[in-house]
Amino acid sequence: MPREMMYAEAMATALVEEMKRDSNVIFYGQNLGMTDRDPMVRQFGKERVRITPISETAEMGIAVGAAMTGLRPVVELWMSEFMLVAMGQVLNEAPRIRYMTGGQVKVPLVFKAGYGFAAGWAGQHSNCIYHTMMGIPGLKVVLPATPADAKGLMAAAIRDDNPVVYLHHYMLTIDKGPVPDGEFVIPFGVADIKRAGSDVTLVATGWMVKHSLAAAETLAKEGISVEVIDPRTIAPLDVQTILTSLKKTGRLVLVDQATRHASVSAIIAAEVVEHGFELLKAPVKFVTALDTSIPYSEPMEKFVLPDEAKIVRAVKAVLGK
Amino acid sequence: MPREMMYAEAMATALVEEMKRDSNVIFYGQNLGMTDRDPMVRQFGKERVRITPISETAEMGIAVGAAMTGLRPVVELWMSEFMLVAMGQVLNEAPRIRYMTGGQVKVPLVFKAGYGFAAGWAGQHSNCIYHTMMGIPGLKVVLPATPADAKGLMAAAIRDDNPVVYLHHYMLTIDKGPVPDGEFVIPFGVADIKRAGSDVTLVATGWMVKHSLAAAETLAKEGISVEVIDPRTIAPLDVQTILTSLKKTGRLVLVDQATRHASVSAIIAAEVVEHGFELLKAPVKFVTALDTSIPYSEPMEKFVLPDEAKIVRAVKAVLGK
Amino acid sequence: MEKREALSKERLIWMYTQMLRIREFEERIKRTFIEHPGAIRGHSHLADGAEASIVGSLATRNETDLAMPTYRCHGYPIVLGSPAKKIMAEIYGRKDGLCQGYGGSMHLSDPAHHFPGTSGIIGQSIAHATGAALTAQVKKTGQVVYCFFGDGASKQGAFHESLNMASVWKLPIVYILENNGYQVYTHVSLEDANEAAGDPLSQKAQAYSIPGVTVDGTDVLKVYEAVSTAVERARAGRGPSLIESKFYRFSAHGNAITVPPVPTQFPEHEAIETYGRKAEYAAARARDPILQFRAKLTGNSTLSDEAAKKIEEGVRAEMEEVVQFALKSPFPAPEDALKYVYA
Amino acid sequence: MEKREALSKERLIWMYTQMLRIREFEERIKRTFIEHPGAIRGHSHLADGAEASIVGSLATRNETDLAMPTYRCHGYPIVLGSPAKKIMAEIYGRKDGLCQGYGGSMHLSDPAHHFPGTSGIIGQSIAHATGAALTAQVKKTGQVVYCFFGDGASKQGAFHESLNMASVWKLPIVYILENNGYQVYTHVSLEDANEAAGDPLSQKAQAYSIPGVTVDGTDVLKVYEAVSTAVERARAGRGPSLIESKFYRFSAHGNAITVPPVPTQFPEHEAIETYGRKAEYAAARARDPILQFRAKLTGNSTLSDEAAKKIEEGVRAEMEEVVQFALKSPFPAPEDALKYVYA
Ligand SMILES: Cc1ncc(C[n+]2csc(CCOP(=O)(O)OP(=O)(O)O)c2C)c(N)n1
Ligand SMILES: Cc1ncc(C[n+]2csc(CCOP(=O)(O)OP(=O)(O)O)c2C)c(N)n1
Ligand SMILES: [Mg+2]
Ligand SMILES: [Mg+2]
Repeated sequence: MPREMMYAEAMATALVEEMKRDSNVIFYGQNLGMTDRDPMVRQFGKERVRITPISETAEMGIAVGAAMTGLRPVVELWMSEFMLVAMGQVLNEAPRIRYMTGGQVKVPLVFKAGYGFAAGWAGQHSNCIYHTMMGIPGLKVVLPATPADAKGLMAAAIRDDNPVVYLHHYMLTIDKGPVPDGEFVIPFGVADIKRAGSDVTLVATGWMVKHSLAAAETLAKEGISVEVIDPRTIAPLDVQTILTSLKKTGRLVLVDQATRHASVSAIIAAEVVEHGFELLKAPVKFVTALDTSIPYSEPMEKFVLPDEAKIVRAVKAVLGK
Repeated sequence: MPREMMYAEAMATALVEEMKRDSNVIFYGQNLGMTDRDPMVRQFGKERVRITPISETAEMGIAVGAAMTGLRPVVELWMSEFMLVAMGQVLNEAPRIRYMTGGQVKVPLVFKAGYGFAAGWAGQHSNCIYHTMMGIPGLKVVLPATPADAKGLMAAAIRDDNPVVYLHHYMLTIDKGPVPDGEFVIPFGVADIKRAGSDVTLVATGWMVKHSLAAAETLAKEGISVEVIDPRTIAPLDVQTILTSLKKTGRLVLVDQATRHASVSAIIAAEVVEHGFELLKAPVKFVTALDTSIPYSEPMEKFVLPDEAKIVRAVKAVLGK
Repeated sequence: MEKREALSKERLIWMYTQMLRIREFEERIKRTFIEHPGAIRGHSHLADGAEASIVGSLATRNETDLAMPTYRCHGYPIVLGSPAKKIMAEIYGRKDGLCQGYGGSMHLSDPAHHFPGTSGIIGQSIAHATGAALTAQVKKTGQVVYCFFGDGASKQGAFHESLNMASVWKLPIVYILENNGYQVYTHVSLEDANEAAGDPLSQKAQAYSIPGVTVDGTDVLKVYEAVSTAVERARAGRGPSLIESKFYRFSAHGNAITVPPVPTQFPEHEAIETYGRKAEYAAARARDPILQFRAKLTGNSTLSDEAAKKIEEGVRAEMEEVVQFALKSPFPAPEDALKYVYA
Repeated sequence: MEKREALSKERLIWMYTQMLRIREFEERIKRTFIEHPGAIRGHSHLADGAEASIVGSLATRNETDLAMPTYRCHGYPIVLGSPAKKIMAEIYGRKDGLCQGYGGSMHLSDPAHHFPGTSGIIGQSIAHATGAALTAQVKKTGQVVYCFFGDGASKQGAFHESLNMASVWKLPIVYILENNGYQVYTHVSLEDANEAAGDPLSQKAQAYSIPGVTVDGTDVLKVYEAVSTAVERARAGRGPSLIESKFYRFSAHGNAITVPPVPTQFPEHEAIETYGRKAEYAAARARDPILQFRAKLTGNSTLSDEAAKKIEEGVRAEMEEVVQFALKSPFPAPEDALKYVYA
């Protein structure tokens, strides 16, 4: 029985359910569980819910060591850029250990962080850094776009025996949607067709799914049918669902909040040009952030980021209109 | 008048010449300039040549602050993975400051590091992490493949008024080649055609250029003419030279030591599928590392990395042979 | 070290005035969230409560010395001489802002007034400030760098690495740890090993074999004394010092974080909202650095009540102008976003 | 705390034997570079000189306590009970290696013998070890974690962040800073603020309000005493300690870094090669921890010369077998590289 829930609430629900289910799951990070009145502390106690200093290297490194020895840590990192001060733990420790030990040691953990906060947070707090985490064997990366995905992917992330980076989008925090009650786990590597269509295949993640669905709605009024695909996890990446859609449409628009050379879109384009080349009837079109840092002032910020209008234009362009 | 020089020597020569030319250039890092007998210390003194602790965040952060206030630091970081423990300085400090200050402050510095040491250094010391530095507006990234490029690109990196990551390939360290004497600066964003050809366009960087040229030589004996293009800088990336070559060949092979989703190759493929789609006569072929961490044992290490034989197979495949 | 000469009456009044200007500027920021919703975007962090620490520190500067604070950076340029109206315009995202609207509240910068810039990422600016001190040493400029950061930041690796290097290299820098009791919602006792053990945070200096002192950051003259000693040491080439300046943050960490178009403004202080510590907060307010200094100056008749009133009225009038200037300043053109990516 | 009971004769001889086994193992590594060029790839780091520090520390363990060292990790599993032949086979990149050839010299791991693994990146394993201590605390296993790292690593941010958190959380861990005088070519005095000021590195403990002691790391019994005290404190739930164990690295940092097929082996020690400090090196060798302990044991007739000789011969014979085993072990199949990427 699904019920309406906010995106943030859906993530939290999955975390609580998984912590109830498995006492090895612990949750910590900065600025959480300050007092005994905190709901998570009340429910799970101060051993399993901990507040940390501003020490990302230790926060994530401790999670790696705890995971190596039998816990399943979920680390709240707040903004994904904060991980950059300790990126070695994300890219060169957590995902390497199982392999380097010849499979003896597993590292089940979740690094949870928000991203893409396009609301005047300026140059250092609004970025999309997921490209840094792609092509890192051993690491999985999740980008939920709806409350239901937020819950189902969080449950899957916590149950996964590998290090998982769970990146939720700040602009979606209070968006509401139907979320299945109780046990609900979304397998990784399975793209979701957020809207079926026949003229153009459009692939987007996170907040860009919302913009793309709005654009698809607008275009539908003009008789253009867009299929909107959300990979949901970018590592592993479900290329097959995109290729299947291209068999129908032959036209591809890739939407990404990141700059072009830091985008998932570029990776998807690369897969398509090798494995779906014959399916393409036209050049692939990209709608990405412009090549600047994110400016503070609103008119400039809006100018550099993808939006519904830019997506509509790209879809028409790929149709030669 | 060019003279034969090792790759490592060529880099060092450029550094020395630039330090002679501009007293604002300083050079520091771990395990260099230990004593007064050190040649760099003898030549430039202990103020401008400094040894540091194992403190990458401070090493790179100090460079940012020094660059903001009038110096032009060159930081020796040894292996590029060591930058990961302080990646925020590379991706979210150095390249953002000029923009965030509205152009008031510039950050001229060079982060120098080696990479790709495929010689039994195992999971944490043999990687290619350049994908993390692409699509970061404000940052430039250099990957020299020959002694001449090593010199000319180092000179350009030091003279550039922006943060530059200079990534030299460990496997090329003692390779020799002709290097122009004296003032020699290679502009960024200009790809180099390392070998002209007419049947297939092949793009590679760093050590892969060497393997690709060997493959091209072998293929030439079979009457297959391969054009080998080395972008030399991946930010900025010279797409035009690749497109021009594709006008001739219509076939593209992309060779990269990184895993597929962490490769420059994927970015190039994305550019081509948008801007060179009509030029392609066949699907693009990739030769990249397999999706594993780098194993220690030699037979496994060789298995996962690109080599001449794999490149030869890919070129034939793209020709339908 | 020989006793430094006493501060002149003019200087004392200047210091008091700067403290008032900071306070009034920040009050106008808070009012802006109510009077002009949406005028300020993102996240703003205020300096109310820090006035004595900021002014007492910067009053020791030589003309060319540099200040390198964090994202909580409104107070410093006000004292350094940046036009307050350009600071406000920046926070409003306008073309006349210090950074033409590219940076906003967290990323003020005014090199012309010896303020190179900030970082919004904890601890990173400590390394940048240390680098500025390296420039001063290499170029022998005689400058000292004032590096300001919070209690929370002292737990970031960048703090540790930077102070060790500054000590080994004897760099001309003073590290001013602004212990305002909290990092966002977290009381320092929950995250700092020294505090948890009842030791001062200045004890961290032992790890770098440099002087470490704790000073009452609500007493502008005590701050002035402690920082002067550290600055003299730095300028003499004897290396860095760590000063823990203890005061209290009067406003919440920053404006509430909301997703547009949900409006935002400053919530209650975390001491009350999160911990219910009304008494702690009241006690801190009772030790308001501005009231303390005003009492001292009027008490020893450096300042008459009328003179004080005049100053206060002058500051209020200035900041009213500042707000009006910022409100009238135009926004940057959208396509200006393409500028300044590369030098 | 009540005096702990004296070590039994058997235990003392066991300790001496383990020290010899480490030394002989590392000697065989060095010989391998000469006798079997190419058999060992990449970078190997030896423990000769560290024997007293390693054995004195690990001799204090309870059965299930964990050891978390760095890339310089051959010595610990030898003492923990991992089959030496599997360690050697791993370093030779063979299928019978501890990690089936995936890890090599820098990445040994043997969870069955209480050695979860290492990191080759400086400082990172300090955080991992702290996480292992968190597991012990949360799961109430009663384990203590032994975290070993170098003098150089103590300047990495991970050290600072980890020790602060371990202190605040009172984690059951002992931080053993192996001060062997150098980090690669760099003498401690060139990079450490405490050393540069003539202070002990154990002073860094002040920053975390935990006990910090410096011990003679060439005296196995002194190390045993100091570590025992720290372990008791950790096990009692009173939190971490920092122990600076001072000894000397007898071999160069690692084998020379070369590009294949250029052969590599161990160069001269940096003290001589880089600094020309022949006397420093000779003095350190004169304080060889093994010779010291042998003299003590034979001196107080815990060990007769014949018994000592027997042990030495036994160890030599063992390590000869170890090398032969490793040389005969097959290489992994190339396609095995595709295994163990994901759990
Ligand atoms: C690396 C990093 N982690 C987390 C944050 C989020 N954050 C912003 S301000 C802040 C609190 C800093 O507290 P403190 O250092 O005491 O300075 P104060 O705000 O109290 O002046 C935090 C955790 C950040 N900006 N950077
Ligand atoms: C972050 C990082 N920076 C640099 C290196 C290169 N490196 C490997 S070992 C080493 C020296 C470490 O010295 P120390 O901590 O004293 O340990 P020791 O080798 O003396 O046992 C360095 C700098 C690294 N592995 N990781
Ligand atoms: Mg604070
Ligand atoms: Mg050492």
